[in-house]
Amino acid sequence: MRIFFGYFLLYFGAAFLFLGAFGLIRLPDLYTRMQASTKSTTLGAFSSVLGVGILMPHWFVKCLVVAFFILLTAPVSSSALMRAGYKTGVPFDKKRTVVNKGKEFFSEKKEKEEGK
Amino acid sequence: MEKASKFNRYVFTVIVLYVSWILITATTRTDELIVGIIVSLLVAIGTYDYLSIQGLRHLSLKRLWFLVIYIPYYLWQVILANFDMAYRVLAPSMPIKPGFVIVHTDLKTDSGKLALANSITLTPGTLTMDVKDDKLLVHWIYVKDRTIEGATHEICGRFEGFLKVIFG
Amino acid sequence: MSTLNWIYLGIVSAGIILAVLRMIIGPDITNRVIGLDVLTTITIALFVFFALIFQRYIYIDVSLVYGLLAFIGVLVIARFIERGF
Amino acid sequence: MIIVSWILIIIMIVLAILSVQFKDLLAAVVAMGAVSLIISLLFLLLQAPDVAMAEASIGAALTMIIYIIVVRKTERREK
Amino acid sequence: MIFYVGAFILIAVGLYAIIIKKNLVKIIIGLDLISSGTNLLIVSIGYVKGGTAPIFSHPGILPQMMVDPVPQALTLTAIVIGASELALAAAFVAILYKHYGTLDIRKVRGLKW
Amino acid sequence: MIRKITYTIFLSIIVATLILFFVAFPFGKNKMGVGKYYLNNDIKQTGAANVVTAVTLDYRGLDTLGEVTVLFAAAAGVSILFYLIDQDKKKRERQVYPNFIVRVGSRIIFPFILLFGSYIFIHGHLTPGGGFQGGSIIASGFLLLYLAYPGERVNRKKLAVTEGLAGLTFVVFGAIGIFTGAHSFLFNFFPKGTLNMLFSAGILPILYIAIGFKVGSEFAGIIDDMMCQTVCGGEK
Amino acid sequence: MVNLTNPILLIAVPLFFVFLAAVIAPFSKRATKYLPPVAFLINLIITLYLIPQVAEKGVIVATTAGIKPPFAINIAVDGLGLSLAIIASLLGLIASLYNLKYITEEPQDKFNMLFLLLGTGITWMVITGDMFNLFVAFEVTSISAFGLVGFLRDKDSIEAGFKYLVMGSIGASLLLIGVVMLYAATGTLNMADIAEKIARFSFRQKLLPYSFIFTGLGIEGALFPLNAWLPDAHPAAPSSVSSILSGIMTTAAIYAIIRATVTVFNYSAITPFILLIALLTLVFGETSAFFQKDIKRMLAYSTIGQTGFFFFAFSLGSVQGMQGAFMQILNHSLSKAMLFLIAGAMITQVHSRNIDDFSGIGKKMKISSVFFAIGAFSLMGLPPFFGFWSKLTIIFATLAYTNFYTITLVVILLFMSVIEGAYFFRVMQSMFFGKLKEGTEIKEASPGLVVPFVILGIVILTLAIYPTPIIAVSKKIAVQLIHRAVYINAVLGGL
Repeated sequence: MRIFFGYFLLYFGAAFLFLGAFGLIRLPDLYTRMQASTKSTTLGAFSSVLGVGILMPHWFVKCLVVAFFILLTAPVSSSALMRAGYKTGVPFDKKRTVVNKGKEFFSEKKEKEEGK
Repeated sequence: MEKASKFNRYVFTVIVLYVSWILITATTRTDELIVGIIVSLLVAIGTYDYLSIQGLRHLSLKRLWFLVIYIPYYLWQVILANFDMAYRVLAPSMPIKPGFVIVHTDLKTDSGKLALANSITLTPGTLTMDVKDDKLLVHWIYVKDRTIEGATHEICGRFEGFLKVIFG
Repeated sequence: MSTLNWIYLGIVSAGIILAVLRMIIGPDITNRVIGLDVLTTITIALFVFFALIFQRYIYIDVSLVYGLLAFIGVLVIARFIERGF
Repeated sequence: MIIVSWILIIIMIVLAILSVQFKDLLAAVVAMGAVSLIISLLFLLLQAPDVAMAEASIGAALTMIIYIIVVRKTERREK
Repeated sequence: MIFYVGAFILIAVGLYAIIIKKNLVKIIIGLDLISSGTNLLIVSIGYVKGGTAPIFSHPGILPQMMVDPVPQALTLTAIVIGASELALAAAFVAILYKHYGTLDIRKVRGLKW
Repeated sequence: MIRKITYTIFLSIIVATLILFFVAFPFGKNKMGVGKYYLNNDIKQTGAANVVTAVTLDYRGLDTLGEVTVLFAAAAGVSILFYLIDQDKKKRERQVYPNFIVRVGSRIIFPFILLFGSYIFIHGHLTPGGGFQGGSIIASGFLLLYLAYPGERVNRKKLAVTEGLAGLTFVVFGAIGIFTGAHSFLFNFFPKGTLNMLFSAGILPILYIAIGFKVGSEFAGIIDDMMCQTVCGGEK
Repeated sequence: MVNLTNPILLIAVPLFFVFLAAVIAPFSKRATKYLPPVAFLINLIITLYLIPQVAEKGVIVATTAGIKPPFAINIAVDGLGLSLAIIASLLGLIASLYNLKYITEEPQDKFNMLFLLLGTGITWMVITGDMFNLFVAFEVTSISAFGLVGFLRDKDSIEAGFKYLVMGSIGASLLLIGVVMLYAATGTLNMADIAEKIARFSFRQKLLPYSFIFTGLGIEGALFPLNAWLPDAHPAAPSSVSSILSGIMTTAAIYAIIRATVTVFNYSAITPFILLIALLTLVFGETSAFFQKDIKRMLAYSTIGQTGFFFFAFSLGSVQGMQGAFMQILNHSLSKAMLFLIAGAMITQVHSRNIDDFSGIGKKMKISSVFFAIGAFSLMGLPPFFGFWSKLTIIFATLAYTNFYTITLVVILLFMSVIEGAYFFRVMQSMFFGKLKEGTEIKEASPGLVVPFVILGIVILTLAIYPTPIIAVSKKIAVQLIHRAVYINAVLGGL
């Protein structure tokens, strides 16, 4: 039972890791690719690591720490990268995109409150 | 939200670091525990200013309890998000309707907003790009509502209740 | 048991190849960086999986290092692109 | 294991050649980051966790920032 | 076997970058590739088929099952040395650019090799 | 053209070497000489569970001293080269600040990176890792702070003093070996302890902690030298 | 009982001072400049203490980690190594005294640390008994040299530094690969142990690792096809650094080649090849030096020529040849270091490196010019000086090298000596008999610069007056070097 569940999680993770990479190829523009990659690979790595933790019960705590770190760090880099892409004007798929409030958001006021 | 006193934050940092030391070493041998205390005390000297603003207030029972409930809910949302994503990627017609929308949040603390942003990033169809004061710029892969209020309800509604309690 | 491991490795390798493909064809730098991002995440999972295959508990530490540090590399490039530093 | 190392090494070589051939230096740097990542995996396959960890901790962030700073201080395109 | 091939190809690609490419950054990338290839070569020399990492982490791991620890220790040293060389080279390139305003070695007077 | 010929010559040399290499040193075969001695005597002589650590710090400790010295020299060289190059404070205001998520996220992750780095170099004799790895992890932590808060600098005086003191610790602990008993540099004069406990392997953990501090502060110094010049100017 | 004469202190003491400098630099940058002289002085005293021991035992061995040699790194000091260590410490002491006044650019604290590290690395290279440790010491030396070459941060030095760095890094990688091949072949890294185990190898099996090690070290030692960096790098550094680089650093690389060839590989079959390389180096260096206008560049090319000279003598393979090589090393190190120091002192007055601008300064800078002449005469090998004896020994050794081409070799050597004399005489002629340019204010350099090279000059004069003991000692050293069994037994004897 434990082994079954562990392998289930492993394969679940592998499927999503693959899916993230596949979405990376298939989706039309940077932002949607980013959606796919961030979500799917994070969950994929998370559940693979947990699967290993369940297969080897002694390792569970450490695997949990790895998984926690993945959850903690993935959004930080992706948001920074996405904002960078947006600001430098990486084109988005004009046909499909329905609403773009980014200009409004960034031009609201000059960035000066930053710093601390 | 005013800052807690230095000592308060220091103690909080030491506790957090010590717990994570125990998790990282994944053992309860005495020597590890002793060294863990020393290391956490030393590391906390340099970092208590960064980790937290509210200090020990994070550790009230109610908050911890909500955190415990929140984590499974959050994980469930992550899994849902991925099935959603899988559908959008694999479906031949590729049902996406992306857009950048602004949402509004009532959370006041920095860590609260960070948690909200992280949650949004990893949940169905949305990815936070930037946070400014009480507004978040979100990339939404299937825009359902273009107005601020509607989008806020659709995206943040699931988490804000929890996060308000957890991070004040 | 080992067949299962092989299939896992096969799926993940396919993921790696796709990510590298994106790094090759990516029309601009941000797309390539996403490829790197995906590659690091896959690598973290793969490190843990190697620990399972070799049955050595201590190998997990390596993946902990990547788990904590990999995002810094992406962050550096992102900050560079938006003329951050 | 041999097949996995074949795949990884071929990918590594492709990335190394890419990093030399890219006209955009930033892309070359990204490819170098990926090369270091895969070398680290190979070290683990060769049963050298210490070395893998050293490569991971240095290659993940430190060499990347060194390259990026060079590109920052100079120019991004190779003419 | 394939590890040797990989390491040698890395070294060859690095040499290619140093000799043929005319961009200073490409040259330091080549230096880095050479040192990475060397590291890979060293570690693969120490590999023993079916061996495991030389760490007595739990009972049941015997010295006979382990790979050679010496090349790994050497590689640790070599990696850090490579990183420090890289940092120094990067500093040199940045200042060369300050003086000349170009990364093309054909335009730098003393570097036409 | 000459370059291409040169490269072809080099390439043929490399290929020839590769073929000779295969014949001489088959992959995966046991080629151990002194390695076997280390594996068999490590527990008795040093008490470190990680044989690589034992080799790096004990049997070949002088190499490690040299390596740390190389890093020190590189840090000094970088700081010579970047000494006082257009530290123009005005340009700092033009730059884009990092977004909220990066700032707050890195504030929260930074303590964990420091803690994890310390974990790596304290457990250098038990698990993979050690001074270099831990030190570079800590330096990456400082790098993260630089990315999230451009304009802030670490205290260079403190870094330099840490660096020097860590180096002194290494040399002094090594020199104690000369003056006590064995007349031998880096002699492991502490009790060895039991295998796989934290307090074991004699002076090795102390040396690794010193190396960790040293490597961390040196890399942080290199990054500081490079980053600050970039933050303050350098753009054409 | 405190054992003050453990040779490992030669490494530990300077490193202690380097790290001490790092600690005190944030508080007082000026204080760091007094640390290198102290450290080099202590090193010199230690080496002098070691002389009687080496004379008595032949090779002294120091272990690390309390474990017997083949299993831990060991330090093995024999006659050649010790004498090079003495030269390194002496030159380091004198150049760092010279630095006290000479270096005015910031950041001085880093400069002093790197300078001390350079001296340490050279000492380390010549006394280590372990192949990989040799690589590490090589890296310590070359990385501090890269930093020092770029110290002035102007166009020339940055270019030269970068070129040096690229070539030096490739050389280091090649050396590393060679060392690792040795490890793969023999399973050990200790020089003596390798030497013992490699005896059963055939010529062809030795060729692969040897060629890698030779090429790697040859780049640092500026052997013929690989020396494009040297004429740029040595002049670009501050003069005191150039004196160390030219005086002892290339020599240390050559020492490593000698050690590898004679002690480790026992590779006499390769000597015709290295004879050729040495000859080409000699011809290339001396002829290029003849056409230089820049005084430091001329001295740098002359270094290449001298390197070829003593490498040639060494590759003859006979006792007399090695004796000549050792004497030439001694002569070259002292004289060339002094010439660079004097050139630096003159440049501070003339503000130019062009030889034409030096005309007539012999009348104003009397001490400097006279000592320049002494150094040049010694380097050329004019009779009263030590260089005469060394060149004589080399020529006798060449005559003894029974080969069809012997006479050709001798002719080439003599001709190159003549060329060397020609360019030095040209400089001295313009210095003493040229016309002083009008409107230039030239006076003797400050005593802080003069005293160090005067000390060195006195050493050279002493050698000129009493050459016999040194010749005897060098004979002993050469004999010891040839009989490698002594070295091997001394290192592995405790087993």
